[in-house]
Amino acid sequence: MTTSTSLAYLIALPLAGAVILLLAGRKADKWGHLLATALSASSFGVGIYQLTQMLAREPEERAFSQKLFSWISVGTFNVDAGLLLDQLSICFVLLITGVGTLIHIYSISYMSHDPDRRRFFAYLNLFIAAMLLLVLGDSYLNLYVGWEGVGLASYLLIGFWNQKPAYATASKKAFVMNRIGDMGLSFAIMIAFATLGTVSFSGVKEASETASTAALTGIGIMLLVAAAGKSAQFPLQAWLGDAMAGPTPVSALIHAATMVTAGVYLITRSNFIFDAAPTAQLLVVIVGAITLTFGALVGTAKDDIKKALAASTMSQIGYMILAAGLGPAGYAFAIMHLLTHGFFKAGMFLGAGSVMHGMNDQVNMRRYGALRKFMPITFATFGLGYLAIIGVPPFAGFYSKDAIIETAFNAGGLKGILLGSTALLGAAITAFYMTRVMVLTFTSPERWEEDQHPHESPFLMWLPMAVLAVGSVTTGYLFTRGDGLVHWLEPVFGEHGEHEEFLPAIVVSGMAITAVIIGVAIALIKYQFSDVDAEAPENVTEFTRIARRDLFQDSFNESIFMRPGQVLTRFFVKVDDSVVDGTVRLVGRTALSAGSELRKTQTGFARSYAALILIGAVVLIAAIWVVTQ
Amino acid sequence: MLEIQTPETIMFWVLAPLSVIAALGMLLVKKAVHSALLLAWVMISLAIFYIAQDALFLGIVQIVVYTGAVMMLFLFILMLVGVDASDSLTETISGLRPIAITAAVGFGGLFVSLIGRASLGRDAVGLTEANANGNVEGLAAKLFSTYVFPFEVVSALLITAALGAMVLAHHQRSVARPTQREQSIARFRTGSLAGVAGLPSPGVYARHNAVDVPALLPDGSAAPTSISATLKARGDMLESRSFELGEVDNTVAEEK
Amino acid sequence: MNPYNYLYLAALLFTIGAVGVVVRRNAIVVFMCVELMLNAANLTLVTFSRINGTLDGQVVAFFTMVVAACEVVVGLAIIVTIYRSRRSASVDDASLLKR
Amino acid sequence: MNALSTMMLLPILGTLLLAVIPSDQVLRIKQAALATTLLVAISGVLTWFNFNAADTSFQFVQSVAWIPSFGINYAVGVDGLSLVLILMSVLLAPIVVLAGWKESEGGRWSAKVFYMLILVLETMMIGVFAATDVFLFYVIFEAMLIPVYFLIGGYGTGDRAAAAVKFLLYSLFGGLLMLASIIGLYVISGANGGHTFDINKLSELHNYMSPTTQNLLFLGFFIAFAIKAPLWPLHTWLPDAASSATPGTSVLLLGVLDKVGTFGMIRFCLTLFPDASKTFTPIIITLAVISIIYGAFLAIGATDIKRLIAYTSISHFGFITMGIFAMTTQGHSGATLYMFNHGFSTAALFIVAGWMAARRGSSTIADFGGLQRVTPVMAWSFFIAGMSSLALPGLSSFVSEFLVLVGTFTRYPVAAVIATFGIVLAALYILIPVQKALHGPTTPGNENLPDLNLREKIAIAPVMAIIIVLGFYPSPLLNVINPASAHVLEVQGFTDPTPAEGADK
Repeated sequence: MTTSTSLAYLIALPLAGAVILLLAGRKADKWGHLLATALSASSFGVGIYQLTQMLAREPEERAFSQKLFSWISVGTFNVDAGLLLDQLSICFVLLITGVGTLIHIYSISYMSHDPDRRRFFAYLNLFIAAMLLLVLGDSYLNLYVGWEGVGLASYLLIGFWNQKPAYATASKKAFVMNRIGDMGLSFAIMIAFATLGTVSFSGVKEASETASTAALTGIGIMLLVAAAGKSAQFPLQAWLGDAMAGPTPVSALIHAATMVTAGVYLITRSNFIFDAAPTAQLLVVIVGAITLTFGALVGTAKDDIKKALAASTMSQIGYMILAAGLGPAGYAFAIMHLLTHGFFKAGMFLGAGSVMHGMNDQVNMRRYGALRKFMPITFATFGLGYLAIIGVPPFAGFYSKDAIIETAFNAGGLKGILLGSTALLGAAITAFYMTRVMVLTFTSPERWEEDQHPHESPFLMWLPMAVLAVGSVTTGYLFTRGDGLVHWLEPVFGEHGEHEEFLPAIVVSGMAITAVIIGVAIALIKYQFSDVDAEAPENVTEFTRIARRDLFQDSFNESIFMRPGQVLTRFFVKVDDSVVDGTVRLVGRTALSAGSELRKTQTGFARSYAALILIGAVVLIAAIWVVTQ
Repeated sequence: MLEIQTPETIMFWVLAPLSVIAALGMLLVKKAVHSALLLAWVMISLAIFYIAQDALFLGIVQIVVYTGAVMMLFLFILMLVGVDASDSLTETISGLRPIAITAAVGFGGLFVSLIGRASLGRDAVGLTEANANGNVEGLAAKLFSTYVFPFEVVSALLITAALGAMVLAHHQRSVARPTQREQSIARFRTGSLAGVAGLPSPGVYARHNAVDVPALLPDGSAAPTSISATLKARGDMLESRSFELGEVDNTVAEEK
Repeated sequence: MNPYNYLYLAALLFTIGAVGVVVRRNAIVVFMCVELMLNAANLTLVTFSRINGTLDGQVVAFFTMVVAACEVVVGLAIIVTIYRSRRSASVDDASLLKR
Repeated sequence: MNALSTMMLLPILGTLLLAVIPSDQVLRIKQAALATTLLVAISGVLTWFNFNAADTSFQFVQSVAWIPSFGINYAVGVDGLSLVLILMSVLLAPIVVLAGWKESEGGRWSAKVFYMLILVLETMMIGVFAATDVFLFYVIFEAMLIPVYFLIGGYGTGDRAAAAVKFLLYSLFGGLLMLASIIGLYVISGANGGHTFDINKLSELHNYMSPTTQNLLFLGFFIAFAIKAPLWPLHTWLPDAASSATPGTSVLLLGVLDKVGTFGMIRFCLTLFPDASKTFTPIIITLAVISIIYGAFLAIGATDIKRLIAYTSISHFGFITMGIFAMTTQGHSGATLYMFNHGFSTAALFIVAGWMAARRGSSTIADFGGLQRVTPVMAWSFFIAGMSSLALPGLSSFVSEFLVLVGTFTRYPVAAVIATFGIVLAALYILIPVQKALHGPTTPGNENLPDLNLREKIAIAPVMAIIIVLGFYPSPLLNVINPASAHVLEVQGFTDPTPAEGADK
């Protein structure tokens, strides 16, 4: 296997799995899940092989791209079906195939009672293939294919149980909101082609050195819109909560670890654009900051364990976007947080799935409690993920989040202080709501509904959870050892650069840990040491009410987009019927009524017809008479 | 160059007004038969015009075909159909007549004015040369060379028309003709027995060929059923009374 | 005299025929008026034949006569048929066209 | 014998063959029709391989005098543009026959008439794209209405007679305007080098026309094509016709006949009247953008699945028209590719929608529900077709739609930006019926619907294959299209806008 062909294998293997499983139909029910898992694992294997190949080369020569065939070539618009494997994409490849394979394994057991398990695995494989295409594409247009491909897979998986109308709606909502983001990506590509004349990463990078700031700002803002759509960032965040309608492994893989981080990938991949377009970069930071707060606030009020985790995901990606917006100093940290988050959040989602598995698919945390005793492994793995996400040293989240907070403060001036404080506040709130999840689920007294027999999940389910838990514990340290990841990514992001420190690193870490402790403490007081209602209390503060309604995001969308859209649709339908087609029908009716009026001249008397002929002859001859005058 | 001889001029100025008057008369007379006769006059005039214009063959054909055959046919059909004495000349479709007359005056006026204005741009040639071998031969040469295809087509048309006329005029009986027996039974079935013996024969009078005089019923009134409906419709029925004898003189002449 | 006078005559006869078609109700008379119009046309043909010095006009007039004969045959047959069913030869009675 | 003439002759021979088969042998008739269309498709593919893409002049040319006194010839020939459309037409025909195996049932006339009409239509479909004589084009353009009129009016559903008449009147109206323009061209050609209808000679003629003349003649052609295409606000015949016709007829109607409009815009409007095209471009682009958005909104609001597809086509034709009048190579090639792709994605949508309607006995979206669980293969076919319709990357329509957008953006950014909003609306108009018909609980009355049988699977499989393969590998088509569209633009005197690279730095 040469390095060049194996790149295509990365994508082809899971894609083949999806195709085979979908085409084979019921015949594949027996072995479909195994094939899918095997293919995903072999793709991971290819990824590892590529990594070893890469490590064997000099740092400058590690990246390589490969042209498969000419995809679209019209005039000066030339896009090859090309793949690019560099230090950035290999991180994603391994994350996607690694976590993906684990989740495949988990799903074998989790979905074992579902009659459509084969279809589920087909979708999972499809997703892996699309996501790999997204991160391996060597141009914005190739990325776009993967970009919408993961959107499609996400749509299919969210709507996997689409016999429930609410789930079907959720999948549609996700797709449509993603499409708004995709539109941004379209615009970005169009602007890139119109102003720079190319859409490949290398071409744009080269051109961006001489291009106008206006053009780059335009591209940057549009890329941000795209990222916001895919990564559920403000203002396109509303779909993520509903996306939890999908089976829990899906939430773990797509809506926590991989797909939703595609926005971060896009922004970091386009670092050369944002570096040259400060306005766009500022917007990125603002969006990140808003979303991280937004997600955290929403997370505090959710009783549905998956929605709480989804809000947390949104918030954590906000951190990544924030970091990505901080320029060369932040890119690597964004990726680092992305990777660590991939581990701990996937692990926590799988844990949540495990809890649901044991609790008859109950998702309301107010109906949990004391599960620590019944699900020790789940508790342990979930707990490790919990420690990682809130940023307790030395767990993974501490390293990555701390780095982001630090970089945010280092952005300098008022901006730095604002961003840093926001990140700190976010960390505190994160600690609060994650502790709340932990307490409500595992440590508080039990508030089960009747007929609940919680039990530990089978081996195939807890094995992936354990692996991910190990990742949540160790990755942070591994990535930061000797600034490993930062240096690894330097060929992509350019020199990391040393910034003057606004505050000493140790101070920032201290502040972060303090914030976490405060958050945890409040949560403990509120939930561990006081009674929790099994029903969501009604007499809550106005803030809780608003947070429960996702800070009015749906109401906002409904009143700003959906209702006017519906009104507009009805208006157009009416206009088409009564005005446009009405005009046409009016012509028809006029002709008809004119006909029925003129019909009266047709008396049936042959002589009156003869008279008409005579008159016609007179007119004719008069015309000749006049013409020949 | 065509020289028109004085006799032709005289002929034209005599016959043309007459034919116009005849044509107008055709419109104005009440009886269709009279119209037909007037039309025949017009056609004969035209035949004369044709002959005068060196169209000998056409002139003869005009007389033979039109005045001979076609007008005969018209009269024949008139006999068959048009027995309702005379047409009413009052117009039933309101406004039609003034419109028609105005249009016709306009038409004729414009037409005549156009002809007056038009010019071929060269002098009339005359047919002396074309008719050098005789008019009939000249026509024949044209008909059987240049116009042979139209000629054949027209002949086909003629045959088709003849067949068409036969088909149209043919009357398919839908019920069998009643036999004498059936007619007799039907007569008895009617309310009165008056008609049982058959319709009365016309009155028989020594002084008149009696088919147009109705017979008298026993009460002395005329019996309309005794004469042909056609005669009645035409108004050719005579009063029986005029043939009644006066007081019958029963006295025997003395001199005998 | 001018041969064009024949044309004036033909125009007058034609016009009279046209009026006749419109104003007379008896189908047979209408028919006769049509014949009159045809004859007027024939007169122009013959006249033009003479003016032009070729016999083609006469040939066409001949054809016209044949066609007129056909027309009369068929037309009269139609009149007979109509008369048989409606007992009338008035063109106004056959006004079913409007339905 | 000339390849194009052979392709046109084959369906005629098929029609004659059908004529001698007794009408009660329905199966034999269908087999004969299918065999004929397959034969034509094969000869179409062979023609495709014999085509020399690098040559931008007409190929496979044949010219026979037809009405010499008016200089009218039976003249055929193809360039890249028309070849692509002919290939699409001949590939669609057997699919339509096979997919609509039972469509002729319930018609006013027999199955024999139905397939004879289809075959006659196929000849005309090839001819209309192949004609290089403007008069021949016009004759076929109008003559095509006849079989379609009978196909809609005789075999459709619902208010089929009214829909057929509406279709006919609209098209005739446009056709007459075009006829007037063609006569105008003919007259002008007489004054400048001799009467002719030859497209090559006529394309030189614009140099001799006054701007007003050119504008008027252009409008005659353009309105005819805009009705055919259909462009807002001349579109209202399409939903009626498409929803009343049988699915197969609708496929040919939307997939092929409507393409005559956009094809004509390139072949006639642009080639014959370059200056007028430039004059009217802003208006046409505006109309195209309105079509895109308006059609999408109507599709979202549609309650009948067939009408919905018809409305989506209005939106798609807006894209095609926009691409054509953007006057860039990307826009042009994209538009041409779009025509091809739209043919197949709409065909798939309509065929599957037709099957759904035939099984359920209704085409109201609300009558369906949960089909994915009852009839998975059918649901998937619909879904993939829908995804192609919303231009999902990786499926064929994406390539063309994106090319159109990129091509338009370089010259008319505002239009492209507004049109891009159409892709969000596209997601809505496809996903709403998908959600209502395929997802959700299985509604009563749908539990026992049969899934696709083997024949239907065979019919839909090639369409799906084309949709997917061309999404990843459109080069075979683009290689043929590119020289042709570059040629058109070159004749027009347009060059692509150069990127403003390094504008102010």
